[in-house]
Amino acid sequence: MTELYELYLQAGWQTLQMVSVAALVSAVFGLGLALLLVTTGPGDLYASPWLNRTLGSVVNVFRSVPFIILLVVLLPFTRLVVGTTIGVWAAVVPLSVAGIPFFARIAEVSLRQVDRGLIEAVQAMGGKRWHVIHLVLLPEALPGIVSGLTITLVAMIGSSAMAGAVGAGGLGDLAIRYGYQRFDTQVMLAVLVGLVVLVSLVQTGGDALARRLDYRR
Amino acid sequence: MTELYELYLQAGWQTLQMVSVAALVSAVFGLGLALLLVTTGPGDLYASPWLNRTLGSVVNVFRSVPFIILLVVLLPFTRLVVGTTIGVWAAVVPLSVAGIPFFARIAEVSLRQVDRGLIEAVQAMGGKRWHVIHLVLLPEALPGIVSGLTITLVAMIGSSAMAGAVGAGGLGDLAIRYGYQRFDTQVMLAVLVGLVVLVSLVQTGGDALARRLDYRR
Amino acid sequence: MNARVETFPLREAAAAAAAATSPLPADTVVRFEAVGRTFASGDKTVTALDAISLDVGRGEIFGIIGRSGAGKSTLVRTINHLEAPGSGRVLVNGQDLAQLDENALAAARRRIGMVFQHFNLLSSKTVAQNIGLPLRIAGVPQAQIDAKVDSLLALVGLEGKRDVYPAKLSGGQKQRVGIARALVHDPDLLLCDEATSALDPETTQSILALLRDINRRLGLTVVLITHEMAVIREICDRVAVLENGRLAELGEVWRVFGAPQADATRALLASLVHDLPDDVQRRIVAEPAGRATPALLDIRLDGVSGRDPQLAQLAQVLGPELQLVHGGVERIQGRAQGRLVVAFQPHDLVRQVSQLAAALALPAANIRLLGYLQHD
Amino acid sequence: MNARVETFPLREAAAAAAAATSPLPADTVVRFEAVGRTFASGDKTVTALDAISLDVGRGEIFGIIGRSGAGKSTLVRTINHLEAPGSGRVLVNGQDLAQLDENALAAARRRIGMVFQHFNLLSSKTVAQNIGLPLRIAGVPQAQIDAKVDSLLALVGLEGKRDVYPAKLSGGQKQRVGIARALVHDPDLLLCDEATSALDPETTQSILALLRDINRRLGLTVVLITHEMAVIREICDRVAVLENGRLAELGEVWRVFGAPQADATRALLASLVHDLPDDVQRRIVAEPAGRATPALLDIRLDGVSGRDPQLAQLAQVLGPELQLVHGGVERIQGRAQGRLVVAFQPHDLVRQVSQLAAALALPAANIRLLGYLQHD
Amino acid sequence: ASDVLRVGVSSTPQVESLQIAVKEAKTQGLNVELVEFSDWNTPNAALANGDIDVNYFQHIPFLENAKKQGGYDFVSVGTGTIMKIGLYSHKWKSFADIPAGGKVAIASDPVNGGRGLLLLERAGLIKLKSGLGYKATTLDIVANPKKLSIVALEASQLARALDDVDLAQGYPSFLRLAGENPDNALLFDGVENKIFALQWVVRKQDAANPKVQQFIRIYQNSKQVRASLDKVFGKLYAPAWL
Ligand SMILES: Nc1ncnc2c1ncn2[C@@H]1O[C@H](COP(=O)(O)OP(=O)(O)OP(=O)(O)O)[C@@H](O)[C@H]1O
Ligand SMILES: Nc1ncnc2c1ncn2[C@@H]1O[C@H](COP(=O)(O)OP(=O)(O)OP(=O)(O)O)[C@@H](O)[C@H]1O
Ligand SMILES: [Mg+2]
Ligand SMILES: [Mg+2]
Repeated sequence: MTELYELYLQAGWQTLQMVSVAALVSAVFGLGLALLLVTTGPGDLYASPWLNRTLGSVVNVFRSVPFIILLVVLLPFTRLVVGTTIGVWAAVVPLSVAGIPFFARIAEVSLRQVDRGLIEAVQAMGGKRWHVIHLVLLPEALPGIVSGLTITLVAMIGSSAMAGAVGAGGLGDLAIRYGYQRFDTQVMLAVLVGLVVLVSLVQTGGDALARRLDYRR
Repeated sequence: MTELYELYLQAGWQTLQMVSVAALVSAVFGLGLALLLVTTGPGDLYASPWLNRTLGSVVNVFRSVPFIILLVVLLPFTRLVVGTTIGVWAAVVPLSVAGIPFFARIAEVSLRQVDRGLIEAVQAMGGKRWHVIHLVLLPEALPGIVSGLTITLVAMIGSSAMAGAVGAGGLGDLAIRYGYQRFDTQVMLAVLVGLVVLVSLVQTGGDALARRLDYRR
Repeated sequence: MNARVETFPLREAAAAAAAATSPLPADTVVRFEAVGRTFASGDKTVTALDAISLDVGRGEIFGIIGRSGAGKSTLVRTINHLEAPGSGRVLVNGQDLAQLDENALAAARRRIGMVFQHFNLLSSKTVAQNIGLPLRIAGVPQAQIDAKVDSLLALVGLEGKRDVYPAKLSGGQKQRVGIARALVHDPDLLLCDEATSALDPETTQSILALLRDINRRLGLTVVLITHEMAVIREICDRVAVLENGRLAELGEVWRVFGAPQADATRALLASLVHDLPDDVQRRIVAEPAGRATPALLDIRLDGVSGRDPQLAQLAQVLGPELQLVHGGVERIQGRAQGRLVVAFQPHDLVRQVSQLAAALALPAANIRLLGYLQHD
Repeated sequence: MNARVETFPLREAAAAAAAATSPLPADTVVRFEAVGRTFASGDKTVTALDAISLDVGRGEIFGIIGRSGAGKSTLVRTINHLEAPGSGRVLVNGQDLAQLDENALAAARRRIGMVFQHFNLLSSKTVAQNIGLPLRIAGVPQAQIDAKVDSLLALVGLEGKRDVYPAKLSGGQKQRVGIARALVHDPDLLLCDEATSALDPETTQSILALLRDINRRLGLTVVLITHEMAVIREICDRVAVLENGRLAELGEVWRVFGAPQADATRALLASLVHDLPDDVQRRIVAEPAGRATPALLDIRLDGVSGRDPQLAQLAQVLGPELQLVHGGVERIQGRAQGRLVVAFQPHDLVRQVSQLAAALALPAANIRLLGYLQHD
Repeated sequence: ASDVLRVGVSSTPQVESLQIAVKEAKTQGLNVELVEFSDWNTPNAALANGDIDVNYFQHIPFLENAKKQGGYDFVSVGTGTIMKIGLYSHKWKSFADIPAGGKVAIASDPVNGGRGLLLLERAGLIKLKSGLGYKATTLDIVANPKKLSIVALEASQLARALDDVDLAQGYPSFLRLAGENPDNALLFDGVENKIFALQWVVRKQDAANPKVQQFIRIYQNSKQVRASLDKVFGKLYAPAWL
């Protein structure tokens, strides 16, 4: 039992590692990608139909590939980036690569909802496009972006279960291996409880942060 | 080759079936759930902290369980609903059960961004809560909801790859079987192209619809 | 013109005089009973309303004025319970909306129209759909809605914008949609929060004419916030002045405007029209610069006498060089009120002023010597 | 008061007279050259601007009026290129902003302040952050920003709201934040789209005083849209009247207001203040009802003579029963203008009127017999 | 639907041979439908629910475990193939070369993982608690002198991870497909241990179903099936029914 307990703790730690690093990477690059998608559209700040279409297609391609296949297809890239194809760090790469376009699409929705009048206001005072982005688009969409990141994090905790395929472990993998494949309902339930607690923490924290950042109400 | 081609067509059809039905179910129930989440919060239309917390927890639980485990845990329920545990229809149930809370969280973000002033306007003219929902919340959040549904659809196409676990087939499963397990890169690529086309169609269509429904610009 | 209504006892000394002269209670539509409301704002609290008590009578057009941030919008929003009063209560037709369940509250609100300060038009509905919304909510058949909407579109001059979405409207056009929407279901009570602020004078006039017409024909009660004193003068029966969340003054418009008691009122009424223009102000000196320097008198007509100012007597008393430098007369509720700044060659100033007061039936305090008028 | 500027050749016949009298070209800040703009609206197209040509001179306060939907906002938005003209071009300090790259455009815009009709405050920034935004964009150090913001907060009376978010402000408070934000970087050119529409008269006055002060001290050029004719009268040098996207009239304020040529102008100026009130209107009859029925004269003072109206002569000509029923005199750019409605006992009406015209140095057309005044 | 025999299989390289058997059955008037599962729990659940008539993907240890945990009333009515598994390395020529702290990959599913652990014990790298057999997990390692770290990977992933580990349990079929030479194992678990042969499993009441029997016979006796198996698995499998 204590050994299982250790396994449990270890799995929890692995999940935290994988998901937090991948989430950070996805947040940064996904947001950047979302900004590019939003600002390169026709009539937008950096209007560039060519770039817009290319980025859109790239995002679509990465979102089309089932995660387990992405994991395999990315192996050479993973080795290039983190030097190995197994373990937690090997899982971070595909999780991030899947997370970036996912979060980009979610953040895109919130960014598109920013009032045009506010963009005009900053342009009228001599703001360049960069100002529009960091003074208007990002702060005004922030509550939505935080909620979107919450959704991404939770989805990523789910995907990380598949990271077992590259031996990264984690709670989800533990649930599958011990609980699911060995029919050990008790272990599975224990692990699921851990996952539920983790997801609830993320969701509650994300909700609270989004509410705090919403100055409109 | 022609056999493979038939397999391909069949898989495409299976994916379409699974995803379209599951998406429809998720759209309807997920939107309902999102409305409940948004309107039962403290100080909201149907303020009910108890219901709000319960719903939030249920959503968190369903979002915590890795899809493959959900699929198996749901088998008795699946059987109850569609009468079988194998095939496309058996996949629709877990896809929907996973899709509902996912879409609910996404739709929630857009619904929360609706201007309070508009809700007040409809309340001031004697609108009941139902009016607020179908005259303000839904139509004003519609562009965001449509974009959210697009994200859900694409994610669902991804999850449907795991529907192979219940023998439902589909493009994603085909890619996994041939590409991942049989190391047949050519078939995998062919299937991935199909997935990319499908995802791009969904994304382009969703984007266009969302833009059409956005009367603010 | 319409039934006047008892003024609820006021705590403000400044308003006591006006209150005392108010007629007896009639049919009260809105009654504020010691209504208070505070907002948390960061670590401070803002007192938006502080024990406001007053009544609005049926068929009355009731104006609310006050400095920016005085609490006007908050007060009006408590009427249809968009804002719950923190203390005290608001009765509409004797009902406390805070006590009602959803159905009863909705039913009560359907008798109240509201024009919002920020329009609050639904961006996903066309102009016609926005205007028709109150009827749609009330379950009126579409054909009837269309007819009613078309007639209102014509009234507010937006026939050409029927199927346009609000994002494509100019500011004034949006405001007119808001006005049409508030009137479409023939409410008994209309709340206007700066309903004409984005409108040009001509359109403002036509909207005011429309309101007055409905008021006269159907007995519509109107509570309106405005910053345009002319609007108050034009159509209001009574006016309340808010200052820092308190009721500073309340009374019939001609009284309040003719003899404002509270500082806040005076500050608001020292408005553009009656202010001494720069070019005159520059030329005023305290002592006559020479023999021929004209004196400058400021004559405040309060309308109490009920008579129009006698120019002939003015000329007779002040002599043949009498010039009207600035100011004029307006009629509020049939009484001539205003301010005249006149220049003349004084000979016996004190006697002239007292003669003038007698001739115009004005208290001596209403006539003030501003100084002497230098040449430029 | 400030340099006057050549009026660009006008196509509108109505404006020809005014244009002809405009002084010679001086330093032009904004030049519109046949600017046109149409919007697609559903299946129709709306012509918001139609070949507008005019110049705004340096240091000028330039007013724009017109009915709701006339194209005022669209015109002003072409100045800082928020709206690209569909045809023609707009030059600001000789530059066509449409030709500039991002850096040059941003640099040009940093010399222009703008108050938006709908405020456009960033909801995620506090009042102080909103006001300081133009400085932050210009890369001014934070300490300097804070000092400047605090001084502007004091000027617009919002010291207490420094760290509050816009959602917690009243309408007028939001507007004042917008005004402060437009002024914070000491622009050369200020564009105001109904910048005082949500403000009470007192606050409006203080804002106008502030604008005039900056205008005088620093030579700020102001282009302002307003529906308050009093604001135009109070601070504008010239005024343009738009009608259906066209320039209906243009000229110095006292000329346009004193003798409006275009129908649109007349309609706008037939504003609240000068309209004959209902109670008088009801009593007017075409024929004298008996011996003692007073006649009602409408005297329009156009300011052309440059003299203040001689009340004494008025009284002398019109006799001892002369009463001022309505109207008054306002000074626009130092000239007394306005309308007086007087009642008197006529004896030889035609001769009296022509004597009056001579005495007041007015064209006979400016004096109109409204009818006779019955008793109620 | 009752005239169709539904056979649940897992999607492995075995499927090709089964498809050939299905074709052959058709010529004999037996309608068979293959249902491919990409998971190892659902075929049993589907069998218990009656959605399939027979499944063919599990060996006896797996079946026993499933019966116990899932409460299934299943019996095996026939034996299929048995696979060799081996221990492979890209880096080392013998077990002795493997350095202390080296990485060893085994299958992540419990039964095959257990089989891998047994093989590691046979190679002398670790020592397991006695008497557990294939049920051993990494928790049951009692001695690990080289302090090897043992990673569990998905079956097909084992073939892809060879470059990143010092030693990996390997399925010859996957290795062949991945372009490796499956004969290069340092050590094989032979085909003699017949409990690891795949079983044809039915619900107990269907034990005598003639259609099932007929299909098993076709599979076991078909030359084309054998040819296909030979092609995919070479010498690394054995038909355990012989
Ligand atoms: N984005 C747009 N799409 C379509 N039509 C528009 C758009 N913006 C303005 N218009 C139309 O152009 C005309 C001029 O609008 P503009 O906002 O310039 O009017 P305005 O003179 O500022 O009116 P107001 O005094 O009401 O603010 C109006 O008829 C308006 O409906
Ligand atoms: N939601 C809120 N949170 C905090 N403070 C508020 C809120 N709403 C209003 N206030 C404050 O309450 C006071 C009264 O606001 P209110 O909107 O009633 O003013 P108002 O008289 O309508 O002003 P205006 O003429 O500028 O519209 C203001 O000081 C305002 O800042
Ligand atoms: Mg207000
Ligand atoms: Mg405008």
